[in-house]
Amino acid sequence: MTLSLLVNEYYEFIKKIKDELNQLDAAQGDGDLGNTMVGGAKALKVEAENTKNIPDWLVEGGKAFRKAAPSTMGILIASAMIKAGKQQKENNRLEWSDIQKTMIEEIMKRGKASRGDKTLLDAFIPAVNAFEEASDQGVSIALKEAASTAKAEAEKTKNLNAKTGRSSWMGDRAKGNMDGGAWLCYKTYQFLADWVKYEEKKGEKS
Amino acid sequence: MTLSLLVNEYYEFIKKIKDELNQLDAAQGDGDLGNTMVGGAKALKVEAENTKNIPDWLVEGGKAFRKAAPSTMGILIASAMIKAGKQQKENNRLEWSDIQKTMIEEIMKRGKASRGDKTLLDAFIPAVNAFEEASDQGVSIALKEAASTAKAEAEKTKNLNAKTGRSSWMGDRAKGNMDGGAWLCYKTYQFLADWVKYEEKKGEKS
Amino acid sequence: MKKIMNTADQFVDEALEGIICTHWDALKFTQHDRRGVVRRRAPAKGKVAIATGGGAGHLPLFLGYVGEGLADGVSVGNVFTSPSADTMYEVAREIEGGEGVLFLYGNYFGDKMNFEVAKDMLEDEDIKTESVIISDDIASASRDKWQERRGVAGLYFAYKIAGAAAAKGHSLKEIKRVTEKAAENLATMGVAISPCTIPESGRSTFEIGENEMEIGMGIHGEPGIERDTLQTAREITKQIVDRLLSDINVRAEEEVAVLINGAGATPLEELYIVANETNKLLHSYEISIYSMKVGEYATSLEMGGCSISMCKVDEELKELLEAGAYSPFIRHEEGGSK
Amino acid sequence: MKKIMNTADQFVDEALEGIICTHWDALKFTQHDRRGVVRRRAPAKGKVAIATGGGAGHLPLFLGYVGEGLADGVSVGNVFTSPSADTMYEVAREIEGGEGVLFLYGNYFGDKMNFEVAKDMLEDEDIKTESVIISDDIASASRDKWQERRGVAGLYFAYKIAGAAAAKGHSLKEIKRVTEKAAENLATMGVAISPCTIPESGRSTFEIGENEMEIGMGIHGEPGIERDTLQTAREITKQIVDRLLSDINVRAEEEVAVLINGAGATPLEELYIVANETNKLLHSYEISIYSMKVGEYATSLEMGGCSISMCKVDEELKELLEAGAYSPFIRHEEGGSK
Ligand SMILES: Nc1ncnc2c1ncn2[C@@H]1O[C@H](COP(=O)(O)OP(=O)(O)O)[C@@H](O)[C@H]1O
Ligand SMILES: Nc1ncnc2c1ncn2[C@@H]1O[C@H](COP(=O)(O)OP(=O)(O)O)[C@@H](O)[C@H]1O
Ligand SMILES: [Mg+2]
Ligand SMILES: [Mg+2]
Ligand SMILES: [Mg+2]
Ligand SMILES: [Mg+2]
Repeated sequence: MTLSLLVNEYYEFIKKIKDELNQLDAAQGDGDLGNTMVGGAKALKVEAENTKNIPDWLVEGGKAFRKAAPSTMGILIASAMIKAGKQQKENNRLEWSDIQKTMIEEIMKRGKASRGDKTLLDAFIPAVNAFEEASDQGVSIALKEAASTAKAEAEKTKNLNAKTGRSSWMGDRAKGNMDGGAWLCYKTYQFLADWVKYEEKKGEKS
Repeated sequence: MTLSLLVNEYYEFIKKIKDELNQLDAAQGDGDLGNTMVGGAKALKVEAENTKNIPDWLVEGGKAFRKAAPSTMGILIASAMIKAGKQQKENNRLEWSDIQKTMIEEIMKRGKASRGDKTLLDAFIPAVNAFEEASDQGVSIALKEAASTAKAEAEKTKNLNAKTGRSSWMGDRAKGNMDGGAWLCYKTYQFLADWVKYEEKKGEKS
Repeated sequence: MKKIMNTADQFVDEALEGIICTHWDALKFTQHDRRGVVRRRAPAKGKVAIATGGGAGHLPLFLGYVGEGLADGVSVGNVFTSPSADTMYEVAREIEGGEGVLFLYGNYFGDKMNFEVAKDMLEDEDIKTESVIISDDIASASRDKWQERRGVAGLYFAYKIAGAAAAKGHSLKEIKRVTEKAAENLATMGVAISPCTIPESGRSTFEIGENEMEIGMGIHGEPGIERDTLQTAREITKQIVDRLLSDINVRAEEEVAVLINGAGATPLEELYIVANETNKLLHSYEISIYSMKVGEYATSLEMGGCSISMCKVDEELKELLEAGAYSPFIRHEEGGSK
Repeated sequence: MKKIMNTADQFVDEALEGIICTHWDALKFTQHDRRGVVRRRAPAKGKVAIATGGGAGHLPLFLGYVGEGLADGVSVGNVFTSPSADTMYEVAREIEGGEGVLFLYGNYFGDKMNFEVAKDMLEDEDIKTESVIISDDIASASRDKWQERRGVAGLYFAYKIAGAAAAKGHSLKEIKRVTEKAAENLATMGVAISPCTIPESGRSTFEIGENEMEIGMGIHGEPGIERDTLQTAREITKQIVDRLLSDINVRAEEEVAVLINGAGATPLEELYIVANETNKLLHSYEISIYSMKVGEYATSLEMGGCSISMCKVDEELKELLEAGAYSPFIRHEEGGSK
């Protein structure tokens, strides 16, 4: 099943960027963001093998992520996935744009942060906007746009003071460091864009 | 007073060999023999200023040594001094040969060690014998003989296994190291020999 | 990394197993989750249940505070990482005895969000919950933003007070009120001289020079307020105590409960040297010492350093601090202030 | 050398001052000597008085064992150095209550000779004394020469047993007999992974490679029996436990009291991992665990490592181990084996 393949690829991808994420987190947090994501992605992979559709996977995967890697990022991603999955189940349809927007809402509700606080939201919010704007050009282009926006915005977090999370205790000293969560957001969009492009190519060939 | 001058000199002398003693003790014990002797010699110096004769100084100095530096060497020297001092007071005469022999007896009684166990006794016992044998040639020569005997015997402790004290726990590994207490014994006789020689010279000159 | 352990993966699970096999008469795992530990006699019938939790590596925090006159259950995360909301939910379910659950923990984002998710899960089942979050590390934010501070060794006082109030049969609302009063009058600051290594990652929490110390460093190596050459116990104590007193606004004739906490590697001898300096300094300020605790209350594995905590006390807090408290790790005799 | 202290010279005196100002309700200095500490309610009227002593740097050893159901007084030396015979004499004089004094301490030459001199001084005043010297470190001599061994963490059991026997009003002779029985059935072995530094000299007790451990090392850095690459907690535990069991000759169905002791810097988490392995191993041998204590009982400042002690127990020893014991550092509830 495609979901299972995709999530498996994502797990492999996360393992490759684990050290990079740990290092970004170490500069202003506790250096475990990569570990969190490896643990979480592994749980997501297992759940993808056990669930039949995306909404179910969002809910069950979220729960599994939460158990496997309950750090700040872990509980935020998990809560966001569960919320988005439940909503999709209720609505009985799969809407990528809604999923992303619900995730952002839930992350903001749980984490009480907003754009500019030096979190993954600084990349996620503009990325979703870019995705929306480009979505009439197809999911491949939309993801590409989201990724390049997320990248640019993640890099801009270097200039910010953290207002939440561990790094907020660093005060001015967090300045100059890029937020690991924002970078993870870029990396994830990039991964998805590459995957879709690759799938499309495979489709053209066959 | 001569005693006070002598003990003051001894204190200065001990400070100079402190590190050497610590190092010898460190190789097979706990490396504090030099500290013990500095603390003890300082106490002896203070008591020498406060007491009027050698037997009193032996008793009061021993007690002060015991309080100031109560390690193995400290309590042995202190007990030996107190015993010798009390005996001299009872006998009402000052007999260097007796003092040394009484000290050896008391050390053996307290420490339950004998010659060959790799302790200061390995230098002290033969040194006192040498002192005795040469004593008819005058105290200067007798001390010189004692010192050279103590030196040779201290060096021989390298070949011994320790049977008592901290170093006994080292088993075979103590072999090759010279016993610090035995070396201290040589150094002390050497110091006394030098002092007497210097005093004699002063005497000749004046 | 030098640790007496089997594998880093099993570090926390095996330590917990060791705790339960040693203290089986006082503690047990929750039924479905071996990261949850509750009092042997759970649920807490006829009284409010107190649940705590946090990352491993801080013993006796958090698990050591499960006992009579203290907390009823604890969720244990990986080293320096929040436990999961699911474990928190399990623990609360098992200790809850009809009077509601107080979540009492230190202010870290991961823990807070997980406890909030657990709260939502319990509310879905009509279990009443409240939270009190301890934020006593004055190095991490200024007094006007005290609720953003990190939670550190001052947690001791919060457990003691909430636990005593619960044991006396007070209501959830009342326990929350009095514990929050203590929380607001609580201040801690630490000094670190050597880091610890996290077993899972092999990473040192910080780097520090052979002759340096960092004042205000947190219990996971969070940056402090000043790095300096190592000072004397007297100077360190003065620096910390003066800041604590001004933070919680203690004046001559007022009364404080004091806690001198070792970070892990620091010998008790050194903690008592700090206790001695603290005692002399407070006397010189004519501030009364209601009680003085010295020992390891919130550690960071083998980190070197210590912290001083102070809680400004009134009659109400003193009455609760005097109550008996008994866990396999923490003991306070009924009636004693010591 | 990184220490939280004022001057090395004052290290011990200030630590003692801190202990007395913190625990003034339980402990006091002897009248003439601030290296002697006795129970507040000394002399020990109507019972045998127990005096102990040794070098500083091992807290809770030795001072921490002064309390109810434990020792009555202690003499404190410089770090890792014997106290003086004079202090021992002062302490004994102040605690002695007509039934004689038991000197109970660990087997080190300096301490032994000083205690013997103190004994002579007391006998001159017709105060009855006896000595029991604990020598439990099986790495330091073979079983046939067990009385030549060093005294280490097994002292815990000796204090507990002698203290309980004294509290029950037993005679000096009887206390000596039962404590010696425990001493003979006692075995300890440790492992060290990092040294400590002696404040007075700035000297490290030993050197050890980044990936090495030494099995059998003493609490002053005395050489052990084997230097090896760091092994797992399971392997270390098996090595130590097997040697202990054969040393005190414990077989299936027999019963032991166990103590897992931290050397100073080793986190409680790691001690409980060792406790877990010990528990599993003894179960696999079908040896009963009468009691299991885990924590710091005899440290070496900030040394890294731990030791395991075992005491083979019979009904008589168990009854004494079950008695209550209460000091500011050590607590054992009446009736409990834990
Ligand atoms: N309140 C918040 N809202 C949204 N994201 C946050 C918040 N706090 C932190 N983050 C994100 O979480 C990342 C750190 O995640 P993680 O390493 O799991 O946290 P921790 O180890 O502190 O629990 C940060 O880089 C940031 O992007
Ligand atoms: N039983 C003994 N009898 C005589 N001398 C001894 C005995 N044990 C040790 N010594 C001497 O004491 C010296 C060590 O003294 P010191 O450093 O004060 O001991 P420690 O530090 O072990 O208490 C040894 O080098 C040895 O010469
Ligand atoms: Mg992190
Ligand atoms: Mg020595
Ligand atoms: Mg974390
Ligand atoms: Mg010594």
